[in-house]
Amino acid sequence: MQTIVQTVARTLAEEMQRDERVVVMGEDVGKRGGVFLATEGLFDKFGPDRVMDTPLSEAAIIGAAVGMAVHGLRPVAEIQFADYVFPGFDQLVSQAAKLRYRSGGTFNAPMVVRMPAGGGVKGGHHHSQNPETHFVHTPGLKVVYPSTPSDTKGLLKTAIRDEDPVVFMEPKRLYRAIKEEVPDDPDFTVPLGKAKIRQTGDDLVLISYGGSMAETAKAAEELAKQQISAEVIDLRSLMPWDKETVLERVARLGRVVLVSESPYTLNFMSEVSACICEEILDSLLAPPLRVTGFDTPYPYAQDREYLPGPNRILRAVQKVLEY
Amino acid sequence: MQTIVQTVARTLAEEMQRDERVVVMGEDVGKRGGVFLATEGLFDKFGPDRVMDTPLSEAAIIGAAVGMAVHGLRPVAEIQFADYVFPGFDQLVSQAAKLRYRSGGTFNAPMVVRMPAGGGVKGGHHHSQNPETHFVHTPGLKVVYPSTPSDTKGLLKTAIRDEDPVVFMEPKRLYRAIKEEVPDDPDFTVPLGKAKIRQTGDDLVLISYGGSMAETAKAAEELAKQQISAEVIDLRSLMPWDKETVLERVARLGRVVLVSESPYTLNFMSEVSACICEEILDSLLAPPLRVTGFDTPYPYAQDREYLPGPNRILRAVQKVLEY
Amino acid sequence: MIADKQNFSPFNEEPISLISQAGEWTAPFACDLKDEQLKTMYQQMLAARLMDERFIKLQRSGKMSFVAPHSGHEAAQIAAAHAVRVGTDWLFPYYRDYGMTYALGEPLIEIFAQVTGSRLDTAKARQMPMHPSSKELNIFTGASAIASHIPPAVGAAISMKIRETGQVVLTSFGDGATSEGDFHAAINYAGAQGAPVVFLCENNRLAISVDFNKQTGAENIAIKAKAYGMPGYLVDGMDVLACYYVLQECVENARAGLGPSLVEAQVQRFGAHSSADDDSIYRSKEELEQMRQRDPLLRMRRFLENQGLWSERDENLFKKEILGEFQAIIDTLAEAEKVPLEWMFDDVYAEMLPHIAEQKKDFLG
Amino acid sequence: MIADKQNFSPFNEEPISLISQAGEWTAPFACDLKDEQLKTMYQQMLAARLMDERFIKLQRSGKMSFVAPHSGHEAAQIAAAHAVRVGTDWLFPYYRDYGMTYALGEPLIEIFAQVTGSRLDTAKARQMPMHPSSKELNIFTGASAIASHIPPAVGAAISMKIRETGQVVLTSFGDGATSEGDFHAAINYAGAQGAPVVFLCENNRLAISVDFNKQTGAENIAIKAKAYGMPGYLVDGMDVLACYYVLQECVENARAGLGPSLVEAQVQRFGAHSSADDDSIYRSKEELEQMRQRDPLLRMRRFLENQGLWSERDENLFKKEILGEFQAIIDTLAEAEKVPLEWMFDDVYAEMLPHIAEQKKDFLG
Ligand SMILES: Cc1ncc(C[n+]2csc(CCOP(=O)(O)OP(=O)(O)O)c2C)c(N)n1
Ligand SMILES: Cc1ncc(C[n+]2csc(CCOP(=O)(O)OP(=O)(O)O)c2C)c(N)n1
Ligand SMILES: [Mg+2]
Ligand SMILES: [Mg+2]
Repeated sequence: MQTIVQTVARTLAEEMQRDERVVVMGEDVGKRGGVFLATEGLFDKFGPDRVMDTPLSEAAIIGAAVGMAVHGLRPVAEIQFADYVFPGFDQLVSQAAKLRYRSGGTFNAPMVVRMPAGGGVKGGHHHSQNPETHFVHTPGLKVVYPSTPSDTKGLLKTAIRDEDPVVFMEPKRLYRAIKEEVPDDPDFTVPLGKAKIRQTGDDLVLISYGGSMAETAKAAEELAKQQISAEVIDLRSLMPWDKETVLERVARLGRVVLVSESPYTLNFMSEVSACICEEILDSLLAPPLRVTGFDTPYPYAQDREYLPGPNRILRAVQKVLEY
Repeated sequence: MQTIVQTVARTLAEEMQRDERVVVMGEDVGKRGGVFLATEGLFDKFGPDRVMDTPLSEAAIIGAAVGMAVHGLRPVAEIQFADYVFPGFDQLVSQAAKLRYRSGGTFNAPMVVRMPAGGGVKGGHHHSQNPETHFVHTPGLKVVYPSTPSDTKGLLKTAIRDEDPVVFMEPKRLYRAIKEEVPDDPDFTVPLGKAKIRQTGDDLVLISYGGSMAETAKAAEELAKQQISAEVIDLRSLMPWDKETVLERVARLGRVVLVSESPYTLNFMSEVSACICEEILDSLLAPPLRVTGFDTPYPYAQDREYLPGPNRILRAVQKVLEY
Repeated sequence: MIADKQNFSPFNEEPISLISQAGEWTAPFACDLKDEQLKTMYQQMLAARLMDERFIKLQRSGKMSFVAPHSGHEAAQIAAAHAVRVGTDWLFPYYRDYGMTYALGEPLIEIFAQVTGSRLDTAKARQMPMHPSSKELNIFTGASAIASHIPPAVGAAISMKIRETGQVVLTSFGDGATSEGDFHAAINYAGAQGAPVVFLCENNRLAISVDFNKQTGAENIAIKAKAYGMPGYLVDGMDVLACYYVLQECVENARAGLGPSLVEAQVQRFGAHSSADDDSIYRSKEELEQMRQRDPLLRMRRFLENQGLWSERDENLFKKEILGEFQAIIDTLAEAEKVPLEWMFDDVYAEMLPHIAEQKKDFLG
Repeated sequence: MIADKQNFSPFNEEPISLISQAGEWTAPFACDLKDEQLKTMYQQMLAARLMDERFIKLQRSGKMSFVAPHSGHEAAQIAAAHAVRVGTDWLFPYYRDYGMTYALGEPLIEIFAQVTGSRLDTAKARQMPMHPSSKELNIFTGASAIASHIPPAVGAAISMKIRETGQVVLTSFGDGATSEGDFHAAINYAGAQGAPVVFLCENNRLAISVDFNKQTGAENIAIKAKAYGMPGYLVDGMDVLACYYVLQECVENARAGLGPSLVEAQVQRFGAHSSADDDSIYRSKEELEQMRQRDPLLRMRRFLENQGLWSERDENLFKKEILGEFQAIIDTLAEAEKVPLEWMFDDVYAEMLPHIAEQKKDFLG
């Protein structure tokens, strides 16, 4: 039984064991083991050359990771909070994402940028954001956002072994909230771009990913009590995302609620919603509804209320069912 | 008769004349008059204290603009190409956008960040991008993207007079492509958040903004030749955007094609499409179709082909009409 | 090294220090501060220390979600507040600077309201604890993103310069902050423009757990001023008077049109990085004990005692008074109403945009 | 100032120069380069100059969309190529560096294919002109965003260090680039890590139209090395041998584990910033004429002539030969097929993702 954050540390250790090109870098990832302990134990095991504390600069972290990757390492860089990716955003967008393309495929950067994301931890607007829209809209990046320990293991391994830059978002409010058995197999991987059907159902589809899976699951439980059977899909991977599964499952039931906690406008679910309407309009029995964060900066005092919680999800479900 | 780029320079001059708090800053905006001449003549007229060449740092430009605005100036900062906003992106997202909110309304930053955007000028991936998604998804920013000289005047004035940070995108491939009479009135303004119906029609609605308005207009002409009557809407303003007009017009005709040249996934039109489906599903006679750039970095050799040109628009129209 | 208090020499190799550990005045010029101001400085240092301790208690009892203690930084912070003109000059502080803003005059009720996320917070409880701010006192509301307040600080200074307002900006940050691109972009711009701004680095040689020598290859922070064409001063950050005299000279130089300066105050972080940190993982008890020998409060207290300006009795009286003030404030805050839910939707823009109004309505019913 | 060619002193106030305008060797040590290498250096400078002129013609005739001429930068660029070990060390150049990559061995056909956006471009015509690149020669493919290649350069150097490969990185950039946060973040990281990297600033004192004194308050670029704990050298960038000896020493120091260095080559930009620029708006003809007196080609040619290594005849023969080569290449390129439309969709990822495949299919029918 292990938590998500423990799984991150153990998976990193396994991958560093397997492949000596894998190195870990970031602010406080060394002796400190990361401010969330996501790199705990690695410094002692692998030493300062493979577990590198960096200066306080996200541009240096992401940019240097690009150079390391190009030179043959497989860096896994930590951004301490997803909110702090922005000082290094140009390195992600202009360097990492476009390197393979602009070099005609002669150079590439196999690297992972890990970052804890999401609200509900009383962190205010710089320890709560979910910037996945910015990554997903940047061709050349892959984007992953698991919600369980097992998926964390499988997807992190896949990300590290991938030949392209992968942004690996971690649901920080679930870091220690869930424990589960995680497969032992050191080669247990989960493919990018495959959603997971967490629960099958007959009345409507609930789709979410990352931290919001917790609230979505709670809503589904609540619905079960009301004899409403929801199918629950965890996207897990946002670029590529599993359009095929989504379209197939939504077409079957005709009703869908989309849950994701970043601001509403151009939330990742805007894309999912648009695709559903464009591709399977005639199967829809009700408009897809998005339940998301608000179009405000992330507040402090209303830390929980900002999140699309079970109540808001249930209201959307009701609307969709009564349409 | 004047072009868009001339209008920018003249509007800036008028506003600087009107309000001595308005200052212009950026790379090469001084003696050089800007690499596109969008600040031509200002240095001679207003001197180095109000038309400031900055060091080569977008973080310095945007960040200093925030401080100037807080201290009482009304800075209009130029980012030489929209593609170069990313080194200064954190200043926009963490400082400018969230200042009013995080200070409980005690501080605010009335500032404009101008930037030429868009492809079709043989600029490769760093002189062609359309990063509006990144801005629109950031609560606290307003985002404007005109396509004509008159709208440029009216919207730029409104932006400068606004109490909040406004990202002002300029369609660089149209800078000199269109000439028109522009109202003389020094107080001619265009409100943010109001779309313009460029052409009314009966068969379907075409919606676009910025540089892509040119291709959209061409497509509409072509359709007219085929006796297909398209209504053409120019959004002009993306945050806030004119949902009301869009929903009303689309509901009336039931068919819509959305044109915008940034990459497909989480293109601004994803939001428009999602909103249309959620709000007026039952009025739709066909799924809304998006015609956009591809999910690749902006190419060089295929500079024109990347753009959603008239042919691609017409194919989408055909699909929508035949649905 | 120090010719004249009006003229410290930049790029000094030994940190400027004016009082000895034993509290003796060692400078080649006379201390011209009034007794009252000297006492006030010490009282503010003491109040700041007690505030820190109170914050930690509040955090442990669940009344604050987070604290980043400033113990060990008091000398630099209180000196900074005395070096500027209150109400005229502008501060752009960082999260560890409640000592500074308190000494500048930020009311305790406002401070405690902010750190407890109260309805009485002037910033509407929009940020996590440790974000000082005051419109009246020209204290800019920072963001948590390290170094991101420095470009705005420089922009404000440029505005002061081109409009000849006679104001000065003082902005502070840690050693870790100097690695960020924003620090560089901003200080470089200030240097090129000769903007009236003083950059104060509170160098505790740690960024959370990361040691100074992993942060930069430079021998110290002050020398970085060379990269920007401005003077850089190395100051003993445990000596409130050294910090004061150097900062005050830099502030007045800036006001006089002589441009920006960089001051490195060598301080110590007595506590963990924050309530979310466990510093025993990366530093030893012995290290910490050694640091505490150099406590800035001890030194200033000895100085005052040597002059007959302070006694055990004064110490106890002042402590009692300030702790009483804290308690009264905490009681007041306990009675404040909850932060209204609807505040979540305000202040995104000057006027609420329609889509936010819709979201608000939809949420609140 | 110069004790020994093995040991230049950093933070020199006058730029290091080894040959006089008249082409005399003025250094206190002997020039130990072989005649052949000296001649090669000059030939490469000349070829680079002619290439520049050819580019401008190609641009004017519509065969190139853009050019950023390097005339005036040849000495620094060619010296850099000679200072590193070809095929071992890595270059992270910037857009104005075709002189450097040519001298390193980038085949002319590849260069011309890149700048004309030809099907024969090894980077598949994905970028606008002025983006040198070669996987074989370890020349990193830069992006147009100024200074954004410097953090990757440092990352590669750290990789070299921790894996003890004995390689060195040389990265170059303009004076404007030093204002970007990325420059700072990267060079600071390199300093803290002692990474084997040489930072070469080709300082032409202009960033498009912006003058050096608006760019920074620092007296020069070399001194910025102090901020990062590494040596900084000021070099006469019109003197190819001065550039060579200093860079070579820095490269070998890096290889020997002595860490990074910053070299400022004071060059001149003879042309406009680019074909999109009109420099008559911001500088005078006289300024330009004065600059051209210090042409780096003239100086090196005189040096060679003084040694009897070069003549008018050699000059003419070489020019003819190289221009012939250019023409042959241009003819070859004229016959190349168009860049395939479908290339637009490749290389976004190692394997094409389904949604891109769909977009491709939809577009190509
Ligand atoms: C851009 C950014 N990156 C990372 C962090 C997380 N973080 C908060 S404080 C801190 C260390 C700051 O160290 P320093 O600047 O030396 O200040 P000190 O805390 O020592 O006073 C870090 C890494 C942040 N707040 N912002
Ligand atoms: C991040 C970024 N901002 C702006 C530009 C536009 N730009 C291209 S070259 C240039 C000037 C560069 O000057 P410098 O670094 O001195 O190099 P030089 O051209 O003088 O060799 C500018 C501003 C850019 N390419 N990237
Ligand atoms: Mg510190
Ligand atoms: Mg230059």
